[in-house]
Amino acid sequence: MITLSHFIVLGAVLFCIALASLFINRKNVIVLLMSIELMLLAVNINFVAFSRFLGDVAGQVFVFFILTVAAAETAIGLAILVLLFRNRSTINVAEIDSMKG
Amino acid sequence: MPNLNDILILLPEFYLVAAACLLLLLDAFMKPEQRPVLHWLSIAVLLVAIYLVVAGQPSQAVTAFNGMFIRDGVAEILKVFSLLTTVLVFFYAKPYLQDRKLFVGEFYTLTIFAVIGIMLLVSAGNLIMVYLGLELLTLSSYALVALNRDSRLSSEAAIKYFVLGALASGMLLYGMSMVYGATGTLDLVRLHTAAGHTGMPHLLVFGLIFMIVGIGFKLGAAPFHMWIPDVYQGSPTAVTVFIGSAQKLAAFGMAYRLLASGLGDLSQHWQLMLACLAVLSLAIGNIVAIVQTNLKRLLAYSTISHMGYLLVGLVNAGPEGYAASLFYAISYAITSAAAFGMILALARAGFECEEIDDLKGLNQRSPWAAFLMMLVMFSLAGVPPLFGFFGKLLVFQAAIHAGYLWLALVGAVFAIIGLYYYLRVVKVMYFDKPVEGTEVHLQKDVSVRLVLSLNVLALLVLGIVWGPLFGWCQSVFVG
Amino acid sequence: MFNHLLSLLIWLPVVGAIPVLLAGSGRPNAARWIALAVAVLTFVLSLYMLPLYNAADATKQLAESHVWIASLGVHYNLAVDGISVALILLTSFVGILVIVGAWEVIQTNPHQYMSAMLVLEGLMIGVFCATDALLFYVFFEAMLIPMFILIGVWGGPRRVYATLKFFIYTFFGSIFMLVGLIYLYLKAGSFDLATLAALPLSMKEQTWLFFAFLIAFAVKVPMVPVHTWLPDAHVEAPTGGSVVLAAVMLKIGGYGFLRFSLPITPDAADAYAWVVIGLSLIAVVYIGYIALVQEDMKKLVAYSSVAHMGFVTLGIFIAFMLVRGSNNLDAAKLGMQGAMVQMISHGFVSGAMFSCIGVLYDRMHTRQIKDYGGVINVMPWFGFFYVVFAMANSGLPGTSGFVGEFQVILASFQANPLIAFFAAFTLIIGAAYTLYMVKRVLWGDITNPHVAEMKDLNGREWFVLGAFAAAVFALGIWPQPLIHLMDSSVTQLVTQLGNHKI
Amino acid sequence: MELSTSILLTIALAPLVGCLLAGFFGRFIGRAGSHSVTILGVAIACGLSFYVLYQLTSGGAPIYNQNIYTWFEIGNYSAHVGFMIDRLTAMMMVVVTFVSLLVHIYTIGYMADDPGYQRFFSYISLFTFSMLMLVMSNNFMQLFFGWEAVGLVSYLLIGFWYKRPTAIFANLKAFLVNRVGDFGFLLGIAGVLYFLGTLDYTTAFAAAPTLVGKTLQITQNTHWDAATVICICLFIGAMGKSAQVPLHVWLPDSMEGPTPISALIHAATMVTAGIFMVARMSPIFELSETALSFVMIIGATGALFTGLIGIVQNDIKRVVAYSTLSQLGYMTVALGVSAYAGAVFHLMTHAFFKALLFLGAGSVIIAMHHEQDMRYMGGLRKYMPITWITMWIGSLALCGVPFFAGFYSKDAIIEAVGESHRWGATYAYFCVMAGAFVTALYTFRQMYLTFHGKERFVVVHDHGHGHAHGHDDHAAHDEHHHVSHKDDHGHHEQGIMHETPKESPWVVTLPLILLAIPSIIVGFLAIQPMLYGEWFGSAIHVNEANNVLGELAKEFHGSVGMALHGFLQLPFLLVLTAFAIQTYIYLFNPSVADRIKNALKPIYNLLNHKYWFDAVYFIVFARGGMALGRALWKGGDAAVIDGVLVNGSAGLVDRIAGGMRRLQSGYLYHYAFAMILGLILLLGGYWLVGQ
Repeated sequence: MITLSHFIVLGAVLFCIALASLFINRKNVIVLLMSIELMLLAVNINFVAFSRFLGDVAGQVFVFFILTVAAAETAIGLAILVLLFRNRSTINVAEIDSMKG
Repeated sequence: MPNLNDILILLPEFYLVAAACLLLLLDAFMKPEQRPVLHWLSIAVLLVAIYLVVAGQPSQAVTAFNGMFIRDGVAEILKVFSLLTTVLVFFYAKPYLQDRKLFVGEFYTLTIFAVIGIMLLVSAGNLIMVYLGLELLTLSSYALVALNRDSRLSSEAAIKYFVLGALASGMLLYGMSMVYGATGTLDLVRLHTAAGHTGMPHLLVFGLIFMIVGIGFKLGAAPFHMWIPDVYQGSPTAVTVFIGSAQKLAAFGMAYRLLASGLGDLSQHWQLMLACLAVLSLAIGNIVAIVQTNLKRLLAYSTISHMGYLLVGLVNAGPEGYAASLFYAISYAITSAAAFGMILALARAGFECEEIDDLKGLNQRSPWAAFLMMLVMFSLAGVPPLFGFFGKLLVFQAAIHAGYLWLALVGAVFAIIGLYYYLRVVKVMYFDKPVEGTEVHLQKDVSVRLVLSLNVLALLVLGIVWGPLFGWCQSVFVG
Repeated sequence: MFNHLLSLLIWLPVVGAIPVLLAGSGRPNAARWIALAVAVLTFVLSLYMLPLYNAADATKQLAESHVWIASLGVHYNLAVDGISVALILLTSFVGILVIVGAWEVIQTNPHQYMSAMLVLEGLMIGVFCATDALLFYVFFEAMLIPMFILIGVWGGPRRVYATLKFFIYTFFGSIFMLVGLIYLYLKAGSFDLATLAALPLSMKEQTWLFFAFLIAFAVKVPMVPVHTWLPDAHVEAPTGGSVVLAAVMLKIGGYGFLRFSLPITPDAADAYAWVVIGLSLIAVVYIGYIALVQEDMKKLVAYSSVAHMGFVTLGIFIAFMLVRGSNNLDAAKLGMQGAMVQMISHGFVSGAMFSCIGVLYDRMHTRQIKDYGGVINVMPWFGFFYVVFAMANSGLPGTSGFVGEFQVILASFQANPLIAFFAAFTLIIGAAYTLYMVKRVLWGDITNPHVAEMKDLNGREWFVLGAFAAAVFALGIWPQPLIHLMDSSVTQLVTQLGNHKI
Repeated sequence: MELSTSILLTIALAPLVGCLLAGFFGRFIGRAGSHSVTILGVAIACGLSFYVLYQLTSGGAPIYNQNIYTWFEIGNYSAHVGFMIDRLTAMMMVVVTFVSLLVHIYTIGYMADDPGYQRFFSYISLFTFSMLMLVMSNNFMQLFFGWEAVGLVSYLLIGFWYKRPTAIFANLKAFLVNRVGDFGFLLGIAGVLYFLGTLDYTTAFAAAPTLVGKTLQITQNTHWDAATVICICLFIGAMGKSAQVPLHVWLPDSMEGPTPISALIHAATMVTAGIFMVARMSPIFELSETALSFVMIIGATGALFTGLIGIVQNDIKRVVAYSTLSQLGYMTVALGVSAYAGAVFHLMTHAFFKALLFLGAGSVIIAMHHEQDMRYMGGLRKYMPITWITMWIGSLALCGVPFFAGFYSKDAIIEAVGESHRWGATYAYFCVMAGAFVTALYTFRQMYLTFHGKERFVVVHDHGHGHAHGHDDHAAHDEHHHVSHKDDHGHHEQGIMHETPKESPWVVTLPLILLAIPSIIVGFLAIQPMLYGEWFGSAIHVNEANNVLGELAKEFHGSVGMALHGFLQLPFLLVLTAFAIQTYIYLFNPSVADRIKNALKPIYNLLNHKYWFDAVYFIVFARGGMALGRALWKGGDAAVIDGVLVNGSAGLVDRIAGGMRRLQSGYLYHYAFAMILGLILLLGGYWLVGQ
C-alpha cells in the first residue's frame, strides 16, 4: 500500500539529487538546467501528492503554473546559455569565474 | 466569479500590462532616433501608475479574485516607492544606454514587466500569486542582466543569477509544497489561521525554512548572498540600479507576505533564524566590502550588510518591527538608487567609472558631484542627519524592544566597520589628487543632473523631516 | 525673532555656508567676506543671549519646542542654561577667529573651507542647545562630517590616516551611546533629557548606560586611554581645524558628561567616579610626561590639551565624592565650577596656542621644534603672545589657565589630598613641557637661517592673537562674571548629584 | 588718619602703568622715555609707601583691610583681590619700592649699552608691581598670584639675555624649581581652605586655633596633624621662592641675569618673599612645633653649608649669591625659632646691604667690561673709590660687625636661636655660629681679591680687536662679551683689559651711596622697636612659650649697649679670626690659598661641585623625566594603545576580510553549495533547538 510518505520521500530524493547535481557537476551548464527541472518536478510530486491526499485541488492547480513557468524559465536559461557560449565559447561551469572576491 | 470590482482593484496592474504591451508594439514600429519618445512615454506610464495606485487606494484592505490579490496599505506604499525608484532608474539609465548602444525598447518593457511582477508579489494573497509575481520579476531581471549581449561579464552574471535564482525559487516552491501539505491551503489568510493548529508542525517548520531560503535569496542575505556581488558587477549599471533599489522593496514585501501575513504564528521559529541571517549578512557584507576596489562590487557588499539591518528590524516580528524594516527598505532603495545613479551619471562611453579610484580628486573635477556622492556615502554609513541614520535608529529600536539587545549591539559594531569603506570613497573623492589624463564629470543630460540632485538632496531633507514617511510606514501595519 | 534665538544661532551659520559655497573657488574674497560676516553676525546674536538670559534662574531658558517626529515623541527642543550660554559664546567667538585666521592662509578652495567651518560652528552650537537626546546625538554626529573634510582636505601629509582615525574613533564611541539612548527611550517613551533624568533605573541598567556614555564622551574629551586620535588629528589638521577641535569640540565631551552621565546615571557615575578620577589623574601625570618629549609643537600642545581636559573630568567627578561622600556641596560646586571654567579657559588657551603654531607654520612650513630657536630675535610681538599663552598653558595666575586648575585642586583636596597631590603635579610638569618648548622655539640664538628671514606678525595675525590674549587675561583677572553666569546651573547640577535613582 | 584705597591702588598700579608704557610703547617713547616713565611710576609708589608707613607708625592709622573686587564666589567659598596693610606690609612695601627705585636708577648706567633697554625697565617695573601685589595681599589667592607673578618676572629677567644658552637654561631651571615649591604651596593653600574654610587672612588666622587636634586622613590609617601638614606645605613654597636647601639650586644660576636683577630680585626682595610669607602665617605656624623644627633645621643647614660654597667661588657675583643663600638661611632659622620679627628685621637689613653688595659688584663688572672672575681683578680700589668704600660698608654689615645694620639683625637671630629649646635648636645654634665665621671668610676674600692686592690684569691699549670706542661698537663689544663669557673663556683673552678700569657714572654710584647709609644705620635705629617693641603689633603672632625675642628683650639695653656688648661676643671674635686669616692669605701670602686648596682637595671638590646637587638633580629629574616620558610615549601610546588596540584591530579586520573574500570564489557550484549549506544549517539549527 503506497502512502503519502512514499511520495514525500520520492520527492525529497529527487530534490536532493537535484541539489547534489547542482554543486557536484562542474562540467556543463546544461546539466544545471536539467537539475533545476528535476527540482521543480520533485516539487510537483509533492504538490500533487499532498493535494491528492488532502482532497484539495489547489495544489494541482499550482503544479500547472509551475510547469508553465518552468518552461519559460528554461527558455530564458537556454537563451542566456547561448549568449554565454557566444561570448566565451565555452559552457564549462569551472571556467565561469571572471568575477570573484 | 470575478467581477468588475476585481478588475478595478487590479486596475494599476492591468493598466501597466496594457501599457507595457503598447510600448512593446510602439518600439517595434519606431525608428531608433525616435526612441527618446519611448523613454519619456514609459516614465509617464509609471507616473500614471503611481497616480492610479494612490488614487484608487481603498480606505481599508480589500481582496480580489477570491483572496488571490490583496490591496492594502503595505501593498500601496511598496508599489508607490518601487514605481518611484523605477522612474529614477529610467531617468538615470537613458544616457548610459545611449552611450553603449543599449538604448532599446526591451529595457523599458522588461523593466515595466518586472515592476508588474513586484506589484503582484507585494499584494499577493496566495502562495501561487507570490510565486507568479516572483517569477515575473526574476525572469525579466534575468533578461535585463543579459541585456548587454556582447559583454562577457553580463552573460556570466546572467547565468549565475539564473541558476542560483532558479535554485532559490525551487527551494521556495519546495517549502511551499510542505506548508501546503501541513496546512492544506495556499491562501495566506487561511494559512495564518491553519498554521496555528496543524497536525504536522515539523513539516510546517521545514517548509518555513525552505521558504526562508527563498526570501533570503531575494533579499540577498548571507549565506544566500553569493549572487549579489557578481550580478551587481556584471550586469549593466542601468540594470544594477534597478536590481539594487526597487527589488529590495519587493523582497521586503515578499518576506512580509510570507512570514508575517502567512506564517506569523511561527514567529518564535523564524525570529531567531532571521537573527542569524542578519548577523551573517552584517559580518560578511561589512567586512568583505573593506577590501573591494570595484565600486559596484563595494555597493553590492554594502547591500548585503544593509539587508542585514533590514532583518534586524524584521526580527521584532511585530508591527513596530515591520514598520521599521519597511522604512529601512524604502530609505535603502532611495539611497542606493542615488548611489548607482551617481555611477551612471559619472560614466560615459568607454568609461564605466566602476573602480573606486576612478573617483580620485572628483572634488577638483566636479565639486557638486563629489558633494552629492559624499551625502550618499554618509547616508549609507548611517551618519545623521542623513536619511540612512534614522533607518538604523528604528531597526535597532525594534530589535531592542523585542529583547534582541545583543543583535542591536552587533549591528552597532558592524556599523563602525562599515563606516570605514564609505569613508574611503569620500577620501578618494576629496583627499586624493585627480589622476592626470582622466576626465570625470557629471552627464551633460540636464534631466539626469536635476533628478539625481533632487534624489540626493531628498536624503538630506528626508533626514530632517522623516516623520511623515515613518508615520505612513507605521500606519499601514496597525489594524 | 528672538523667541527663536537659539534656532537662529544654529541655522544662521549652517545656512550662511550655502552662499559661501556658491561664491565658488572663482571668487575667494567674496567667500571670505561672506563667511566673516556670517560669523560676526552669529557672534553678535550670541552676545544678545546675555541680556535675555537670567543667570539667577537655574532652569533652562530661551526654550524652543517643536514636535519633530510625532509618532516617536521626538521633539526639536532647544534651551540653554548658564553653561551652554558660556560654551556657545566661546564657540561663536572662536568661530570668528578661525575665519580671520584662515584668511589668506587657505588658498585651495577657501570657499569650501569657510563653509565647512560655518557648518561646523552651527552644529556645535546645536549640541550645546539641544535638550532632546536624539537631537543632541544628531548634532553630535553630524559635526564629524565637516571636521572630517577639514582635516582631510586641508591637512598635512598623514591627514588621511588622521582624519579616518578621528572619525572612526568618535563614531565608535558614540554608536554605543546611541544604543543606550534607544534603550532609555524604550523605557521612558521619550528622548527628552529632563524626562530621562527623572527616569528611575536599576543599578545594573545605570552601570551599562554609564559606560555607554563614558565611551562616547571619553573619546571626545579625550581621556586616557582613548586619546590617541587627538595628537594625530591635531598634527595633521589645518590651523583652523586644530583651533576649533581643541577650543570647542573637546568641550562637547565634558559637556556630555554633564548632560548625560550625571543626571541620567547618577548612582553608577558615583560608583564608578573613581575610574574617571583615576583616568583624569593619569591624564595629568602620564600625558604630562609624554608631552615633555614631543618634537612636534602641535603634538605637544595636543597632549597638553589631554592633560588639561583631565582637570575637567576630574572636577566633574570629584563632585560625586564631595556630595555623596562628605555632603560638602560648596566644595562640589567649587570643583564643578573649576571644571567649567577650565573648559572655557582651555578653549581660549589651546586655541591661541594652535594659532601661534599656525603663525610659525605659515612662515616655515614645519612644526618640528628643532627647526626653530631664537624666534624672539626676529618676531618680538609674536614672542610676547607666545610667552603669554605658554604661561596661561602652564596655569600662571592672572591668566585664565590658572582659575580652573586652582579651583579643581582646591576642591579635590577636600575629597582626598592624594588626588590634589597628583592634580597639582601639573604645576610642575605643565610648566616643564610648555616652557621647555618655549625655550627651544623662542629663546636662544638663531641657528636656522630661515628663522632669520621670518617677518613679525601682520595685522590679521595680531588681531587673532590679540583677541585670544584679551580673553585669556580678562578671564584670568576677573573670572567672577563667568562664574556668576554658570553659578545657578552648576548649583542645580550639584544638588542633582545627591538624588538617588534606585 | 585712614589709609585710602586710592593711595594703595596708586602704589600698586603706578609701576604697572610704567611697565606697560615702557613695554608696549618703548619703541616710540625711546630709551629716555621708558626709563623716565618707569622710574616715575616706582618713585610714586616709593614715596606713597613711605607715606603709608609713616601713617601707620606715627599717623596712628588703623590697619587697612579691604577687598577691591571679588575674584570668584562659589557657595561659601570666595576669593577676592584686596589689600591688607599693617606695619609688616608697610615695611615690606618700603623696602621693595626703595630698593626697586634705586635699582631703576642704577640700571640707567648698567644697561646703558644694552639693546633691550626698554624691555628691561618694563620687566623690573612689572616685578615691582607683582611684588607689591604679593606683600599687600589680604588673602591666599592673591598671595599666590603675586608669588607666581614674581616667579614669571624672575624667569623673564634671568633669561633677559636670551641669546646665552646658559641664561635660558638657568631661567627654565629657576622657574621649574620654583614650581616645585609652588606645588607644595598650592597644596598648603588647599589645606587652609579645607580646614579653615576661607582664603582670607584675617578670618583664617582667627580660625587657626581650631586646627589643634584636627588630623588629615590620607588613607585609612594615616592621620597627619593638620597644622603640621599645612605649615610644611606652605613652607615648601617658601623653600622654592627663598631658595632653601634642597630647592636652592636655582639661585646661583640666576646670576645669569643682569646684575641689577640679582640685586633687586635675587637678593633684596623676591627671594625674601618666602620669609615674609612665613612671618605673615605666624598664627598658623605657631600651632606646629614639628613644622617649626623642620623650618629651623632647613634654614640652619642652608645658613652654614651654602656659605661654605661661597668660599671657593671665583665669580664675584656668585660669591654674593651664595652669601645670599646663607643669609636667607639665617632668616629661616629665625622663623624656625619663632623669632619672626628677627627674621623680618634681618630681611630688611639684608635687603639694603645685599643690594648694595650686588650693585657694587655690578659696578666692578662694568669697570671690568663684564669680566666677573675675581682672579683677574685685584687692586681696583684706586680706580673706583666710591664702589670700594660702599662695598666695604656692605661687607662689614654682612659680617655683622657691631654698629652696622647686619650686626643687630644677625646677632639677634644667633641669640634667639641660643635661647630656643626647640628640637634641633643646638644644631641650628652651631650652624648659625659657624655660619658667622664662614660669612666673614668669603666676604673678606671677595673684598681682597677684588679691591686689594696687586692687579691681576694687564691693560693693553691695542685696538687690534678693532674696538674703536664708538657707542655702537661698544654695545657690540658688550654683546660679544655677554655671549662669550661663561660658556667658553677661551673666546677672549682673560685678564687683558683694553682700557684702564674707571669709576662708574653717578647713576651707578648714587644708589650705592643711598644704600650704604641704611646699611649702616637702619639696624641701630630699628632694632629697638622692631624686635623688642610691639612694633609689628598683631601682624606677627607668637605663643608665649616660644617667645625667644621676649627673653632677649629682657637683656636688651639699647642699641649702643648691644653693640658694645657685641664686641666681646663669640660671633665677632669669629669674624675677627676670619679677618686675620684672609688678610694674611690674600694680602701677604697668596700662595697659601693654593696650598690649602691642595691639602683639602676632597673638601674643595665637594664645595666646588656644590655638593653635587645640580648634577644629581639634572640626571634624576631632567634626564630621568625625559627618559620616562619617552618610554611612556613609545611604550604606552605608540606601542600598546595605537599599535595593538587601534591599528591592531583595524589590521585584524583587514586580514579577516582578506580571508573572507576568498569564499566568493566565483564558481557557481560554490555559490550553490553555500546556499545549500545555509539551508542545512537552518534545518540543523531547528533540529538542535527541537532537542
